[in-house]
Amino acid sequence: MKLTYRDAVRDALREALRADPRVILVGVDIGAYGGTYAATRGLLAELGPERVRDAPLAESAFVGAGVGAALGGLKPIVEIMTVNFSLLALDQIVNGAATLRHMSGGQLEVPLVIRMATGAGRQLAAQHSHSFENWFAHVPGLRVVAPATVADARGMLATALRERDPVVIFEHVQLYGIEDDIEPAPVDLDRAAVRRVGTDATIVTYGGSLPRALAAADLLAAAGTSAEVIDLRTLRPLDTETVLASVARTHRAVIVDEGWRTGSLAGEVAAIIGERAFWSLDAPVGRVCSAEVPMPYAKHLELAALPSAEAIVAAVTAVLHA
Amino acid sequence: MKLTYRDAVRDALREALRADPRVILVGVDIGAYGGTYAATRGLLAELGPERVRDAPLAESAFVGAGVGAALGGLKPIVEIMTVNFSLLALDQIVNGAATLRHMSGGQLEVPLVIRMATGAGRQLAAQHSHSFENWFAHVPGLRVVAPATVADARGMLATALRERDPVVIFEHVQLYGIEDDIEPAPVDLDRAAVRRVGTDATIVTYGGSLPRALAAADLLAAAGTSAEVIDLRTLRPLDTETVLASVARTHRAVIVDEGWRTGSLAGEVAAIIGERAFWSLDAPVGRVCSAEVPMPYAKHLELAALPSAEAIVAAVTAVLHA
Amino acid sequence: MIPSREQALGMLRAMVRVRRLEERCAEDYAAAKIRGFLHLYIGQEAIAAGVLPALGAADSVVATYREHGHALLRGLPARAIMAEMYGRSGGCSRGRGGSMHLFSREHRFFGGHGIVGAGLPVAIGLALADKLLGTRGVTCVFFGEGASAEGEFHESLNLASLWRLPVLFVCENNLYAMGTALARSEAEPEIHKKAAVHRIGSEVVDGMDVAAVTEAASQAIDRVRETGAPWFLECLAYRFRAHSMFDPELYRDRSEVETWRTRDPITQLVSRMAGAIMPEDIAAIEAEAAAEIADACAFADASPLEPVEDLLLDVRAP
Amino acid sequence: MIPSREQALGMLRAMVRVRRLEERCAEDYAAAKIRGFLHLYIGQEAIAAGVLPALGAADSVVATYREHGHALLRGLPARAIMAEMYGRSGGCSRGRGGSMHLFSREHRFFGGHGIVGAGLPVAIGLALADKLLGTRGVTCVFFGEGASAEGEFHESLNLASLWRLPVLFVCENNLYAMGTALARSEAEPEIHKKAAVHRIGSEVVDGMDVAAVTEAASQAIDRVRETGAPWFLECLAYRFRAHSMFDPELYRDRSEVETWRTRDPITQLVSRMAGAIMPEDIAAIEAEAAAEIADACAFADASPLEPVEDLLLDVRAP
Ligand SMILES: Cc1ncc(C[n+]2csc(CCOP(=O)(O)OP(=O)(O)O)c2C)c(N)n1
Ligand SMILES: Cc1ncc(C[n+]2csc(CCOP(=O)(O)OP(=O)(O)O)c2C)c(N)n1
Ligand SMILES: [Mg+2]
Ligand SMILES: [Mg+2]
Repeated sequence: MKLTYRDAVRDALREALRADPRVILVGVDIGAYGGTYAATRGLLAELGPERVRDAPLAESAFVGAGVGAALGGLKPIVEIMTVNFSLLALDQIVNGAATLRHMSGGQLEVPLVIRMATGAGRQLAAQHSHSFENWFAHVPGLRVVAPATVADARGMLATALRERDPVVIFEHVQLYGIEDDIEPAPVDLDRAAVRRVGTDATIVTYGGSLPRALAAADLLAAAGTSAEVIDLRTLRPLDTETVLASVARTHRAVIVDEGWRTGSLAGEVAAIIGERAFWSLDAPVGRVCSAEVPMPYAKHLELAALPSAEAIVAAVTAVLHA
Repeated sequence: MKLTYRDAVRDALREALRADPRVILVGVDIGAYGGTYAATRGLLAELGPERVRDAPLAESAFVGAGVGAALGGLKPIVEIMTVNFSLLALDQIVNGAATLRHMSGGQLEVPLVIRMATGAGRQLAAQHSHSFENWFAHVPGLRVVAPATVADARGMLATALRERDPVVIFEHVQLYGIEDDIEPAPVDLDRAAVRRVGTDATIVTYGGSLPRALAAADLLAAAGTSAEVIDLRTLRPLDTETVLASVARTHRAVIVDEGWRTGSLAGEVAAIIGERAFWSLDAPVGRVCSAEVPMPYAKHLELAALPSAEAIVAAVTAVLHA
Repeated sequence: MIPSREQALGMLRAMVRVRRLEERCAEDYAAAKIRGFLHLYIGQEAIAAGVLPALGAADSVVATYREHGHALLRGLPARAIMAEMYGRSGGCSRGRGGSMHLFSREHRFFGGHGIVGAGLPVAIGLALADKLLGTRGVTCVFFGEGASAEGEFHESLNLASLWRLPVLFVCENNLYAMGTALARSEAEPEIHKKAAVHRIGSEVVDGMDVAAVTEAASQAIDRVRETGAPWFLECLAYRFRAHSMFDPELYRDRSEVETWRTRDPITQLVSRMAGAIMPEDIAAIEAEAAAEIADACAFADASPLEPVEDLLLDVRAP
Repeated sequence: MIPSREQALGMLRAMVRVRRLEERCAEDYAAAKIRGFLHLYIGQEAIAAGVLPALGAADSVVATYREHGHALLRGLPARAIMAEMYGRSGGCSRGRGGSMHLFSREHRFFGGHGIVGAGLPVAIGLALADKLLGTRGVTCVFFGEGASAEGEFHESLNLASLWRLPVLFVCENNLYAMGTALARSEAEPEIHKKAAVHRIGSEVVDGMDVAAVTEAASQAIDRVRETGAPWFLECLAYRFRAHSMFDPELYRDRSEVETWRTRDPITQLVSRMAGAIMPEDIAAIEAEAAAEIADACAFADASPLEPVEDLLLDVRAP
């Protein structure tokens, strides 16, 4: 069936709400407003204000309430409008949700799903455009996923809701409009996906950078280079096996990540490849990340700050000729 | 003169307060209580409650007030008691302080110093023992430093106060008690320091892990291996030149970092070495980090979770025999 | 208070300038010259027009993402504002901030903050600096009623009161936070009562009545300056337009909007001052505003883009 | 309320058990058997002893890092508590939590939270679950007066009121947050007034008087259960010991502490109930408590350490 990413998110939420009365949605403007990115439109009318619960602007309290609700037997799906606002709720997520199972000696569980929009590309400037996926991916106790396709947007939620611990889902703002023909199915959250098979170099990416990486692979193919494209999908725990298996074949890797370069998830993946595929690497691992600058508003500056297909092509070309 | 790290911090604060009436201290229990780690004891009596300002428990507001005070012409030094609590103030630091210069087209500046205690080793369990230095080091607009010696604790503050932009200072809780004989002097915040010269392998570390790295180097020396130990000191921007120069000589590197491994600063340094010293590396870069677990309370578990001199020795030995 | 003719003309001029500037912004948004989030102030102009002229040059202003009017009435040139919206180097933030992040150090206009509630602590700090440096400056911070649900709101009020800081809190209560009606966001919808619990005095004023806002604001600012203590002004108002350009306005009836439009602060002032404000006054003010905006847009159009090579400038001081 | 002999003995037993357990903790800290932060409750026992027995098994409890007494009176075995303090696998959190992080799912005792204020949102969520699942459970959340400066405090009260959730907020106002006296932390030091601004009813009670707390708490819990709406109980109390074992107590006079000691909740109860509580009752209760603690410590001493190989257990479900 033909679906946009936005509709895929909505369908997945609707299905979850219908399937289990313990599932509730909580977030700012998910109800009466219909969701900032319209991903929850219509759900309030169908399921009512108890289960599709508009929250006041109080990120820390309503995310924390999600933790408590999960402890109390619900399966809350909490939306944080944009990753920048998640900074207001990090204490509840990192000091709270992520620690409770371990800190309680295994007694407590927090089956909480947190969804949030991430990324740049809409000229929203420095307080609405960032990517902190790497921060969440750093935290033991969390699972972190980034659906990069319509099928994953449709299927990851069901799998996430089967987990007995917190899962954070990142939806890139530039993906809401993409469309695909898919069959709804649960998605295995343990495996990365090879989105394009190739032999000369491995491009590793996730989320909003997948379309750019695929575009780069097209450009490279036109120039005679066969690039494999891996979509990490799950950012914690990382499926290093899929990445290493590819690099074992291609001997060259470039990581594409919209986060700022220093301390990026790209750095982690590069470090892992360096550690575990050292002897099979024919060139240093390349990284294509965002420029280290609070995202500027002006279109040309924003574009210049973000990873581009051209920059990816250049990086792959560089590792090929290293 | 002989000083503890704790006294070095206090002397540096006192000197700053005396030297410039625009300098103020703000934080929870820095005044009447004397500071959680006693680093501010006596300053309230000497400088009065206007300049040594006890704050209510409102991390976001008093850190944000530090941002505003800096915009208004003061030079605030704000203390956050422990890095875990900084999560409550991250919005003001990351979306605010770090962005204002750029977002205002260069008009505003935020000469704010934020100090905080970091790290484990005191059985304080999962909500008081973490290390998020890597998160701060990820953010353009911030400078991040980690004094690992008494001399740096004494000298970094003065340099930080000369900056016209925010500086975050991490003081590891296990260092407050160390003692050294030093001459107070400002510290160059642009350069890493070679703490021990060696030829066989480079150990890169910072903050509370420096003593462990030096202990490991001693053990290695006893076994005939000459390890160089580099203290990064400034975690953003990284002095990659010093690291690369050392690796160019030793051809082998191990990074020691108390943060959780995945997405650690160690990963970033390993990635940089992999990128820029690829052809001179004789072995994969090793990493010694904390176990990926919310820090447990029990002593034996906490010790097992933290990097140890023995684990460093093992990692260096592994890169030597790779 | 019944304003004099001169005062009334000043108020009208202020509101018309803001209204016309923003109408132009809406057009330019439709024409894709402006992008990102654009939050219009249309309907609420009486608040900025009442408060800002009562501040002095040494005072400080902190605002939200809905701040074009505040910036203009604080004295930022329309040119600098429009060029910012267009993302040009001649913009007040050199095109890096856009609609939500207007700044001017010269005018002590400290943003343009995009995180709801985040301007409040910054205002506390500015006031602390004024207090410790002895400047007698007042810091005026604007925010919506939705912000009062954020923890930082209470943290900041407590600090201002506890530390006795010269802050004027101006709550622009327009009944909605995006699509969230006040009653769905606050257990206590009378926002000014939240000041009392931090021992801060407050007043509620009709935010559609520019004369009333002017009077309340000048008294409040004088009081803050004299006592050095904070004060809280709640202005009851309404936004006529959508929250931002992406808002389908599913959460309120057109009829509610139409009812409020009968209280448009501009037409209200004109009709109340019918004897004093003449049609030719209005025509002159409109012509002035049109000219100012035309000039500003021409300037903005001609303003060059920031060179891409300068992308990394101003992340830290050189 | 004047308790019956049976009631009074129950209150005394509760407070003595907590007091003696904590005295033992202090000794064991000095002996380095307990490490990390240890926050003693001594002086405040009347609060936990008054509130917890009024809750049912299906109700939920959320507490702070100063929670040994709450855990014990909620029904956690002294063995599990002491073993936790000793960092042993027999501890309620298997030695991973320590003093600040006692938990028991079986007793619906949801921590043991170390971040000031952070338990409040969790309580909101537990109450939301009770409401939606129709359990008629009440969630009781304990916190200090210092926590009321944190933004999360107000965010949580607003949510509880707005969503009409069955939460009992119990503020243990012991006049200090670490070394910060109430007057230096709150512009409005009457904490219960902060409930009113979120339209939550409240009562202030003498937190050194176990009978008064018992009465207020049972009424409050009944009211919350019946109405489904939140309620706020402020208990005025004092801690006799330092904030934690690292606190040099520079911020208060010994004489202030001595004055408060004359209101010790245990001796107060005993003297007020002089005709009803007999010396032999006290002796019996003390003996019981001593035996319970001796048994708990013996258990804890014998409890094995968690194997180091299990370090990574329970980070996520298998
Ligand atoms: C912390 C945070 N959460 C959510 C948002 C998204 N958002 C932007 S404006 C807004 C509504 C704010 O309402 P109010 O404070 O009443 O101001 P108004 O827009 O009505 O002027 C929201 C929810 C944000 N910018 N920051
Ligand atoms: C967010 C946060 N900031 C600071 C601390 C350090 N701290 C621990 S307890 C405490 C005092 C809290 O006072 P109060 O809420 O009155 O509770 P009490 O300790 O008096 O029981 C402080 C400041 C913390 N744990 N969390
Ligand atoms: Mg509003
Ligand atoms: Mg207290």
